[in-house]
Amino acid sequence: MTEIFGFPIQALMGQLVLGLVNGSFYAMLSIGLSVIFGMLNIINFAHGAFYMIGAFLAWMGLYYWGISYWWSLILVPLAVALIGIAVERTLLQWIYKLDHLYGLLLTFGIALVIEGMFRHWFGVAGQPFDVPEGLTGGFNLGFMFLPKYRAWVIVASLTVCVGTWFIIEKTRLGSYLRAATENPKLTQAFGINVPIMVMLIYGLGVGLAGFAGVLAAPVLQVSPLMGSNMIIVVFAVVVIGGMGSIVGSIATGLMLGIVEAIPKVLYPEISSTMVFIIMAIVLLLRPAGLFGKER
Amino acid sequence: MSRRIEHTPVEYLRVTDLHAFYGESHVLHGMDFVVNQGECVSLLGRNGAGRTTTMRAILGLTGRRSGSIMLDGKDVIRLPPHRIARLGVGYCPEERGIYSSLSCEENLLLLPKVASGGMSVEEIYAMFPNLKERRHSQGTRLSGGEQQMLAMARILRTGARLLLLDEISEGLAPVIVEKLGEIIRDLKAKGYTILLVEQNFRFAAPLADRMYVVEHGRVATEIERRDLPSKMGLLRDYLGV
Amino acid sequence: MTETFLTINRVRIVVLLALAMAVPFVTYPVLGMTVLCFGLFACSFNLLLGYTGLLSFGHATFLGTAAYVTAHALKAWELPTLPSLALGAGAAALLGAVFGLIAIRRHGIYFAMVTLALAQMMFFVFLKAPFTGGEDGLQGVPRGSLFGLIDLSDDTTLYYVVLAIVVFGLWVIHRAIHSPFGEVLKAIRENEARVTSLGYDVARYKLLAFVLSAGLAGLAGATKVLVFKFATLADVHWHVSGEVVLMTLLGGVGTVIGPMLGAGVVVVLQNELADKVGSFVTIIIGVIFILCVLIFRRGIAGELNELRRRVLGDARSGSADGG
Amino acid sequence: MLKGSSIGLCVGALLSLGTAHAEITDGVVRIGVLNDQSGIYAGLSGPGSIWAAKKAVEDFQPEKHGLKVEVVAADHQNKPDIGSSIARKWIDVDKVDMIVDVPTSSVILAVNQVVQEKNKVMIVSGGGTADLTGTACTPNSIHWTYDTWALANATGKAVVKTGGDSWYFLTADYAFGQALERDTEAVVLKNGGKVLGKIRHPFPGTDFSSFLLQAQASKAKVIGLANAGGDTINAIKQAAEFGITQGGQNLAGLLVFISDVQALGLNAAQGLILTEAWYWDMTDENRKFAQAFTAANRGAFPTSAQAGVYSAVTHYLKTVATLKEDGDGAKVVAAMKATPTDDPLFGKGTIRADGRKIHPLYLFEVKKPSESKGPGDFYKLRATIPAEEAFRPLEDGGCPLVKK
Repeated sequence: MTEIFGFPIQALMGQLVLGLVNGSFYAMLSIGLSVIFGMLNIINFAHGAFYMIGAFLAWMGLYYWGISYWWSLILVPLAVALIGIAVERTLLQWIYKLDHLYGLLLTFGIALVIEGMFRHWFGVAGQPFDVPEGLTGGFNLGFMFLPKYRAWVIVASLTVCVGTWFIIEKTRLGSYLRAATENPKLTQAFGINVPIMVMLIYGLGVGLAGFAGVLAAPVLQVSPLMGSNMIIVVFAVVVIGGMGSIVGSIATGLMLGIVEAIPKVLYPEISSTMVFIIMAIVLLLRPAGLFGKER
Repeated sequence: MSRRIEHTPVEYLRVTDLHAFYGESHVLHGMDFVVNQGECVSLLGRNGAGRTTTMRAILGLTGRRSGSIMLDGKDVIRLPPHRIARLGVGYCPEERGIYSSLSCEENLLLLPKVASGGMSVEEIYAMFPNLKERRHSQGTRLSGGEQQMLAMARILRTGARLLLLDEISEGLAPVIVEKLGEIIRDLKAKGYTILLVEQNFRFAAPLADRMYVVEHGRVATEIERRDLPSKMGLLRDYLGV
Repeated sequence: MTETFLTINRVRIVVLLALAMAVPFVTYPVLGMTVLCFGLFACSFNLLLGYTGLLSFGHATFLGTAAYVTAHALKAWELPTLPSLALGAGAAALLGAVFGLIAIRRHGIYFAMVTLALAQMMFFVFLKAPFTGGEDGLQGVPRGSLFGLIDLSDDTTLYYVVLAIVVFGLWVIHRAIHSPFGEVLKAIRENEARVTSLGYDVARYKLLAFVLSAGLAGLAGATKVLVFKFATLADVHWHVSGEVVLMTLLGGVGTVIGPMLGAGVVVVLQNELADKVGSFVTIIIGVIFILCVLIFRRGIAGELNELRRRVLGDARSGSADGG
Repeated sequence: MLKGSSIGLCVGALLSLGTAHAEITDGVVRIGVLNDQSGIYAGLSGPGSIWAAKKAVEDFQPEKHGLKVEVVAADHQNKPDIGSSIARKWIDVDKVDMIVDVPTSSVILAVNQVVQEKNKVMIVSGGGTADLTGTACTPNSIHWTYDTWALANATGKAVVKTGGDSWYFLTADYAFGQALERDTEAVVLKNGGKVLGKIRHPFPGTDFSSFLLQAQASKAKVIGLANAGGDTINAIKQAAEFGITQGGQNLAGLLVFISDVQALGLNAAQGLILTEAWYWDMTDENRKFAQAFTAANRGAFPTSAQAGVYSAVTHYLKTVATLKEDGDGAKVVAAMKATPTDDPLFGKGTIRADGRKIHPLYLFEVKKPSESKGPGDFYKLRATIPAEEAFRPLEDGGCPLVKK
């Protein structure tokens, strides 16, 4: 009775907890992607690149300027948001009226350029980044050893996710954002400065990616390629959750992390393909994703 | 107050030689008209004549535009829509524009105040008790009439002095249409300047001080209210009613 | 549409063919063959994107599937060259039918995502399948000979064979888009609802277009095996699906010959820059992407069309959105 | 197979007919460094290998031998078709005589065909597929620094002998990962160890925690990482987080380079066991090379693959200078095989008939941060695998060049 498919329940529990950690990353990245899609009508392929920039800035902060991990957690997302805003002002704002395809291609190009520059400057081998003091070691949960840092990732990202949800769903600024997402032209005719909203949303979205990057730095290879490995999966999460749906992104991100954990025990080879299988099935059954409305 | 304005009309909105496009198609071909302060002016015309486009062009919501739009002495044709709105223009669009992702109250509170002198939320709820009852409902769950009231109510809160009302009576029950008429008369009395686009001639005629008949994207003729009885025949020809 | 420049009339065909025939005398034939293969691949992709309005984000699968099948047929079954090519293209078309049946009812970005998902699954299949050689690929595939007469091991000889295959592929595309079938496709791109209301079975037309496109992409992949003598996982990777979008966009979406030009630019850049700028290749390709989207949305062929239209003073329409 | 190689020979003969015998074609010896300059293998080969090749040419002082030598380089982006096209263009148009480095198995095998067909020379340093000296061996290729079989064998044998007799594998689900796993497992079993389990993870992977947890639960003494590059780095980083080493288990990296260790930092990498063919801090010559390398490569320390490029180019130039000929690749390779190698970095060695360069391998353990005396001081030597035991026995590879 303590086995499922021949695997001890305890091992499975451990996997589920770890899945939750991965899910937290998916959720944080997909929220940003999702709000950007909702507001800008752009599928932000450069999202992974901003995530990578976040991790790199954390490393650079520590290595060059002695900025601690904790300060990075605050400063880096702001810096990434500023970079994002600069990109939005100089490049993205010209293509809002065009088909989705162009936004996808433009941000794909931007991602290539950003990644290329980091490859050129820093090489691809990656940079060392240790788990911050105070978060080393771990908890013995009985069924598994949970590193403190992983626990921190869950807490931090859930806080950020819930915070983002709160801002968007429950505040006045959020009502502006929702209105501008639903009908940007009319909202602007009501006196709301939609172009600034758009800029802020892009900043917020990529800032979240930057935050995820800082969170990832101690556990993943800080390398220029880290973003492009991630982006396709996060993409799938957003599509499964329903484009533009915030709650959908959070829920799907977490859920997918957990669902992915199961094949990692049973048939590990397929674990990274799993997300696409789920995506195909979901799109066939619910074309607009689990939480989305077809537009 | 209204009497004083009647004697010395102060120009509030002047549209001169306004051309507007949607993508490749040229919709307005040189609109010319004036709305004076405190006046209620109606744009009449058949479907596709360019009345709604005129409103949207004033707010900068169409594609390319040319000509001039003087608002309270200032040319606004180069301004982005939100700056125009901030000069005191309230817009009630034909499709009502109630947001489904916002609750009734969020819809009401969405629009930023553009000037002092707007109605308070309490006053608005007093005027539209239905809205108060349903303030936590999702915007698009309201009935058609409620949505129309909400669309009206939210621009009254902002302090806008020029109201652009597009087909507000469309598809509503006669009782509600009557109620809307009262509201507009009330607003006029309060000194609001109103530009009204209406299909429903019976609704517009008693409210409007002057009317412009729009055809093929330009003003075909202007009719003062007092000339209305004598020009009904002409109007029928234009409107095809 | 935008086919005034490089419209297929006899004079231009002759000029273009003469240019293509001269390639082996100007540069080394393998580069020319690579351009031709990717060009056909991009043209097949454009049949979907440019003429039917469907963005497939998994087109590499058809290229790669055909490559694997052809390579296997040549190497393991020792089939003659032409049947092997046909087998590869046929397999791609078959897979296209399966993909199409699943994806065709979705629109826009969702269609792209379904094709991406299916392509990723196929990637997994090829990774695990015993006959593909994992990431090492199927190497050392013999080119064989044509009808047992013409030995294809010489690059220049092979170049003309590849040219013939690609011209055949382009001819198929040309016939398709100028047939009543093609007219319906274009109408679907413009306004699907209207085509449905006229009583056409839109899904069937889309499916046919998808199968045709997959088959031609497969033909390109199969031909590529002859050129390089191997088939590897790189051909089924989603990066290739992304590259073909770049080629098509760069060349001109919805133009007959544009994607070929785009493929030429991308392939030549990738090969020629590789030993000149080192790690800058990605940055340069990224910048081209950005410029394409921001400034040259019509692509090379589209911009040339526009230029020609301006020079000839034929300002029928189409200048407004630029100015 | 026979047909293919005879065609290759004919083409080669035709090519060499066109040029005069026993002379340097077009007067210049051209060396092409073909590798990954921006992708996952750029750290272990990349720009550092180009530098090493140029340094080898400089140190060789070609003018003293009456040679003119040029080095060209290209980024194959880990795509076989690009690698193959570049190789063809280099040989046909740019008159390149020898191609060196070439990481990524699929590119190696693709370029291998081209080089054989055109009868030039390929010396692989950055890549590891043992097939190059096995079923895919040609008279035109040499495998210089390491291969998957050698690393697997060295690490597996040495670790089992020092008490690490129960293994759990984390394997990249790719041919090279499977080869590493297969060869290590064979050696572990042969030496009396046992394998408690294995996991094939997708490539590339980012999250290894789940697999590490399973490895941890297996209680195996050694967790063998049969993967490379970013995967290995991520796995090691996360293993440190889960306290795998503190828990008494050892990590053995089956394909780890010093660039990976540098990327990890000693905090995360300490205790890792790995095999390398070369380490900078072993001889004065090595240290001198490393000093110049580090200064020219933004503080990176030379990997064994990069040192191997230096060594390979040196031996190639020596041979060409003696032969006074570079056009006939098979002839050059035959001469290289016939002459013992001797260079400042790899010392004395030989090249076998199957193209395998033979030298000792070293089993290292990554130091604790407290043991490290400065930048780059990463390894302590645990064992030396003598040259004669380091590589797959000649007769086991199945290379057609080797007569049974």
